[in-house]
Amino acid sequence: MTQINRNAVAIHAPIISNKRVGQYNQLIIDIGDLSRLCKPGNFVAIKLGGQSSNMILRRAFAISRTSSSATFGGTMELIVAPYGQGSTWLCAQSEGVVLDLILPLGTAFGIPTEPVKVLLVGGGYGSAPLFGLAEVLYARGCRVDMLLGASTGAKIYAPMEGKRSVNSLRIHTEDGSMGQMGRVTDPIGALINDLDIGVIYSCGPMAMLAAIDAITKDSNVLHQCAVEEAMACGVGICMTCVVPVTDGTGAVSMLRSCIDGPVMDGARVAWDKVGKTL
Amino acid sequence: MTQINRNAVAIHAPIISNKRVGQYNQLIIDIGDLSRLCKPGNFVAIKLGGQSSNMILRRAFAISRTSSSATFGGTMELIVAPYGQGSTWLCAQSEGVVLDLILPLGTAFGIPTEPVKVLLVGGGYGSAPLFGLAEVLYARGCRVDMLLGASTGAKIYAPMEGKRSVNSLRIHTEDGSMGQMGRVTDPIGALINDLDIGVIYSCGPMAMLAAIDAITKDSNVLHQCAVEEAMACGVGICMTCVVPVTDGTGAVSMLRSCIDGPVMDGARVAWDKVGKTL
Amino acid sequence: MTSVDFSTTLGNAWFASPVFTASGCASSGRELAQFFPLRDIGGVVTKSVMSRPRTGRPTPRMAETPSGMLNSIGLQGPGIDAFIAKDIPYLIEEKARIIVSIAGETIEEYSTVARKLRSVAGISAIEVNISCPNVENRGLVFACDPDASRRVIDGVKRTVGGELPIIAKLSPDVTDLVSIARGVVDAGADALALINTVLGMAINLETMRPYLAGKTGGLSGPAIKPIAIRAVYQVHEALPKIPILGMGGIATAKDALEMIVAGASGVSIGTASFSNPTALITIATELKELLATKGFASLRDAIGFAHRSGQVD
Amino acid sequence: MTSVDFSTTLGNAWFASPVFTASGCASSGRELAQFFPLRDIGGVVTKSVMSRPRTGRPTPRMAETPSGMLNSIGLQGPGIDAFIAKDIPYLIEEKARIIVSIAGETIEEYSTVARKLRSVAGISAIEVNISCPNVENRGLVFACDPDASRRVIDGVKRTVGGELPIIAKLSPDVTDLVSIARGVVDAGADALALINTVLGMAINLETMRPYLAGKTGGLSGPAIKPIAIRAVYQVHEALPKIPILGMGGIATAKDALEMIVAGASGVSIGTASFSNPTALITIATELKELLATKGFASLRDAIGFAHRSGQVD
Ligand SMILES: Cc1cc2nc3c(=O)[nH]c(=O)nc-3n(C[C@H](O)[C@H](O)[C@H](O)COP(=O)(O)OP(=O)(O)OC[C@H]3O[C@@H](n4cnc5c(N)ncnc54)[C@H](O)[C@@H]3O)c2cc1C
Ligand SMILES: Cc1cc2nc3c(=O)[nH]c(=O)nc-3n(C[C@H](O)[C@H](O)[C@H](O)COP(=O)(O)OP(=O)(O)OC[C@H]3O[C@@H](n4cnc5c(N)ncnc54)[C@H](O)[C@@H]3O)c2cc1C
Ligand SMILES: Cc1cc2nc3c(=O)[nH]c(=O)nc-3n(C[C@H](O)[C@H](O)[C@H](O)COP(=O)(O)O)c2cc1C
Ligand SMILES: Cc1cc2nc3c(=O)[nH]c(=O)nc-3n(C[C@H](O)[C@H](O)[C@H](O)COP(=O)(O)O)c2cc1C
Ligand code: FES
Ligand code: FES
Repeated sequence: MTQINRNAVAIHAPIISNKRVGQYNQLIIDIGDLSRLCKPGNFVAIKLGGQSSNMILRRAFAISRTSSSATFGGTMELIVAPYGQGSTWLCAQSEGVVLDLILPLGTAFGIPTEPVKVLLVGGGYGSAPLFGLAEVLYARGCRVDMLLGASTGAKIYAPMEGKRSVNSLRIHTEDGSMGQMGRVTDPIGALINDLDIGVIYSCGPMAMLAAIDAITKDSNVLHQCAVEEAMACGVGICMTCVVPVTDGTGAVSMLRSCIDGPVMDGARVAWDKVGKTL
Repeated sequence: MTQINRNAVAIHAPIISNKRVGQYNQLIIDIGDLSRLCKPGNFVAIKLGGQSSNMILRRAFAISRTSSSATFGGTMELIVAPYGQGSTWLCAQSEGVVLDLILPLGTAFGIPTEPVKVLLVGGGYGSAPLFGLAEVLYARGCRVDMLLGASTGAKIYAPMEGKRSVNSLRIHTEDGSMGQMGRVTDPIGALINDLDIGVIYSCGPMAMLAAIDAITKDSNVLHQCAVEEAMACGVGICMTCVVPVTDGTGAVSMLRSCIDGPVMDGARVAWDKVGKTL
Repeated sequence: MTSVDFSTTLGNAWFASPVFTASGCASSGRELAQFFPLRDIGGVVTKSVMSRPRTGRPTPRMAETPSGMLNSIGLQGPGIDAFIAKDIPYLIEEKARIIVSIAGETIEEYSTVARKLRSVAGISAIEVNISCPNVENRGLVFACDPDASRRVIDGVKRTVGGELPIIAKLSPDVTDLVSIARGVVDAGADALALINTVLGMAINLETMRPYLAGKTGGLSGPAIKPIAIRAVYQVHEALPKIPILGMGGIATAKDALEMIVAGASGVSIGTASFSNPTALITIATELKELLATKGFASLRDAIGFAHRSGQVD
Repeated sequence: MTSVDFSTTLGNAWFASPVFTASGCASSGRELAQFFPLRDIGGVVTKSVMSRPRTGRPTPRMAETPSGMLNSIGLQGPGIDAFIAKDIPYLIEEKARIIVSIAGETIEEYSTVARKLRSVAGISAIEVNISCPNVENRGLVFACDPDASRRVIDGVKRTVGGELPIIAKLSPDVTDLVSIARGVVDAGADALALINTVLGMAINLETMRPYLAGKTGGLSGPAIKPIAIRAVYQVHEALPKIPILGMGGIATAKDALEMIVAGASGVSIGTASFSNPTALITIATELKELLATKGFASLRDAIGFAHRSGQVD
């Protein structure tokens, strides 16, 4: 039986910086030595709204990158879309505000032991964890190609410094305001052949992940995806975040995406049963 | 029929300073020209806990004093006891934080047209509005004596500058840690005679007000008291804040302390019926 | 300015706006009139009035709870005669649309109060608050007793006749809300008001006793919004033709729209006015914009839309 | 360290601490064990287990609401056999005290599950979650039907015999909670668990449909605390000798004390663990101190104290 990430702890940690980047906020948080235990794919659960908050649940955010610096023991970066009550509150917090966090949580992207050619596909803020992942893969000698999509250009998150670890970066927007017009999944089939891709890593809306699976299903390409289901606890005790997953025998069971995920083997997710009665 | 204070408006106003004074916080808020419409006895209703607050009701605070300065158009002072969730939040807010206020609310202390000898009696944070009142009475030529009480010395609010408008100040604490040991109401009977008091102004717990009424009932001394009942709205629409009041004929009705008060004629309050079924 | 048709109907009464006060949360209307003209809202639902003056419950009458509050006012009020003499003329003068809420301790009392209203001009509807203890039946709340609810509404309907729409206001504290709703509709209710407060209690740890002098009280505010939405959804599903005045925790235009797409033809704003006296105006303005943003040409199109909108399955 | 006697009893079962998990809010216990030793709390109330494995409801299964949340898990679980084979031994190894929550779709299923538990060592009590739809009676929730509730408890009692205490867990969504409570006690319940979640709904304005795939869901968290306190107070007043495991929105030691003085012999912490996995430990530690501050020598003295403490009137 899967267990909660064994490094998970609850801490209070200060915001070091909070900058607007396109339609997102980039938050840097001082988490000290914990940064070494955070792997690409892991997430953090944050309490929002302060002491008297009417939001009783934490929100999950992908840990976009970690780094250690001389000034701060270690930091993590989050990319937050100000959307509803919680994320808007978070984006409004300034430097110095101390956040209540539980981290690192969830599974991490599997890193191949040998250099392979990989394609990283991100939708919206889903690109956030891909840059940290790219660094790790690039350091392993993998060729890293990246494909980012969003409804519009302002929702593309692709920081300058992130591109260092990426061999190529392609952008697709539905309104054509940046890069190619169209869906991020449109070019994947061709890219797999052209670039001889061995593994696809993906993060974004469930529909995007399912579309990628449809493409990789009958190929030899592995698909590691970070799923996103509404999570009440993030630590495996509430059963709200489940995703239908097939085992070897074809039986489908509901696994918790907070501890058996968010990173899952795309081929094992029963995409046609997501949001359906089994 | 009584109406809500006709000057009442909803505004956003910044905190100019917030200082700890004994067990209280003294807040100065920039309310501009509205300060001229606030009279001793009036209160302000404040939203607490920020945008995502789980506290859905405002809290009432007596306007302790107002003043106008060159730097700020006009300011008001509040004396807040950090007690529960709301007042603790308020006391933790720093300079620059913008508060959501409705003010001025409620009735004001009646000011005699001719100079009379007055005794001001305050319990706990109830002394707050008495200093502003003292200034007005003193300016009218009244002799102003003041009597403050609390359970312990740290809960006595008696600022230095406030004493300028007061001819004498006596302090009583239940634990004897400041001034005389005992209840603030103990010396009133004697003081009325010794100082030839014409009007008592009081603000504090209901039990204190009732005790003062018991002393003044069969005398010629007028008793203007600021009552304090739990208020849900502060503007007269919820009927939670009622106090039993007798009319000329002896009939008792439940009047709203937020619009028919907080300042009421002590002799008309049916003290024995407070908190009882009529 | 959006061009959304914002009007609604409750029974045969037409209102220019679907945003109303909630009974007991606007006093006589005079106090709110200091913050906005009463004719700018859908209508004023007055506090429940009984046959005689009442002093109500002792204090404390309120306690705040997480995202909610408890109240135990005990229907303090001037009685129907003084109400008709003083409050109605004021509201008419202010050009407010009026829904009079009535209450009683016996089935007879409801009819008595209704009878006095029958001939009063300027009233748009009668809301019958049946969440009152029935003194003739061990204090059992009318709205919790299918038979008693029906009989109250039947009595009022017979008294008032067919002209003034009758809105039956139900309590959520029942096992089977739909069957109570069906009962009062069969007895003649033209519309339903959902929901009254939820029975609750808070303990004061200073005194170690219930906070409220009346011990239990009615829970209102955002805390009960999910209960209210569920109630409106369920009842609209069972009785799609009966207009519902939805309420319970509405504090924003989004809350109001949730209630409307769940099945409400109009909304009442109660507790939200306590912290924001102009809440009705803000909600109405933003609701109109929100309807336009969501592509609704009229409020009517949005009523019960959650029951019709494309199911993904 | 305070010297308050913190122990409590539910039926004939003794527990060193009155702070328990709530069914369905601690999974199998393994996840919380990463944050504190399970033997440090009063006991683990396991998620309701049925006779066969269940995959539960589709997602979304949750929606946050003001100071609360809705859930619709649909009793996902491994079934009683796998539960006995894997979960019980783990909890025993961790030296946790165990209260097994059981559920069923028919009266017979409850007895079947209870029969399998009868001979399992290491269990302190059985909590019977009767807030499930009765497939034999139009899906009407057992806990909303006085007769069905009684029959479930009667069946479980006959199966289990007199040794293991039986705790009947009731739903607040009923007109007359006290009569349901009386019924299950007459049928053999040794204790009561109050309250299960309150039926609610939220609408997603992006999709214009109910947020939850299951449409309605159970409301939990601080929003329902006043409803829970009222339920415990009313039932304790009517049945002062029956121990109550109180729950619903408890997030702090003060909340727990409110529940205890209202009449609870122990408290379950559900939703609060979701945002604070060490909530049980914090609440227990602070509750012990709070009891001492308030002058209670033992938890027992505080149970139902709000019913006894000096009335001012
Ligand atoms: C594993 C995981 C990782 C996540 N990582 C990130 C991250 O890196 N950055 C980030 O911003 N968010 C991330 N989220 C989403 C985040 O947890 C919140 O749901 C989001 O911030 C909205 O919270 P809220 O309180 O503002 O909105 P709420 O009022 O709680 O609304 C939440 C609802 O809005 C939907 N929603 C959330 N965000 C959007 C959006 N941008 N556009 C449209 N619909 C949306 C959700 O599906 C949900 O139904 C992640 C979620 C999970 C489960
Ligand atoms: C007309 C009026 C004027 C007021 N003026 C002031 C003022 O000038 N300064 C001020 O600090 N408060 C004042 N209050 C009280 C204030 O409105 C709040 O009740 C108080 O700040 C506590 O709010 P809370 O959210 O912190 O506590 P909550 O958790 O809401 O607790 C409120 C409860 O605690 C009681 N309580 C409140 N304060 C204390 C205290 N200090 N000691 C013991 N019990 C208490 C109340 O009676 C009530 O039962 C006034 C109230 C009214 C109605
Ligand atoms: C202080 C107060 C007084 C109320 N008085 C009445 C009343 O007299 N008659 C009635 O039908 N409902 C009364 N209600 C219930 C409201 O009309 C409304 O149904 C309930 O509060 C839910 O709406 P809200 O959450 O917007 O307040 C009262 C509610 C409050 C808070
Ligand atoms: C996600 C979730 C799952 C639950 N599952 C169960 C369950 O399986 N059996 C049960 O009896 N109660 C279940 N409950 C109800 C809780 O045990 C508890 O009665 C309720 O949530 C109120 O307590 P709280 O406000 O502390 O959460 C569940 C509650 C939640 C939030
Ligand atoms: S979010 Fe609670 S189990 Fe996954
Ligand atoms: S506080 Fe609402 S009427 Fe006075």
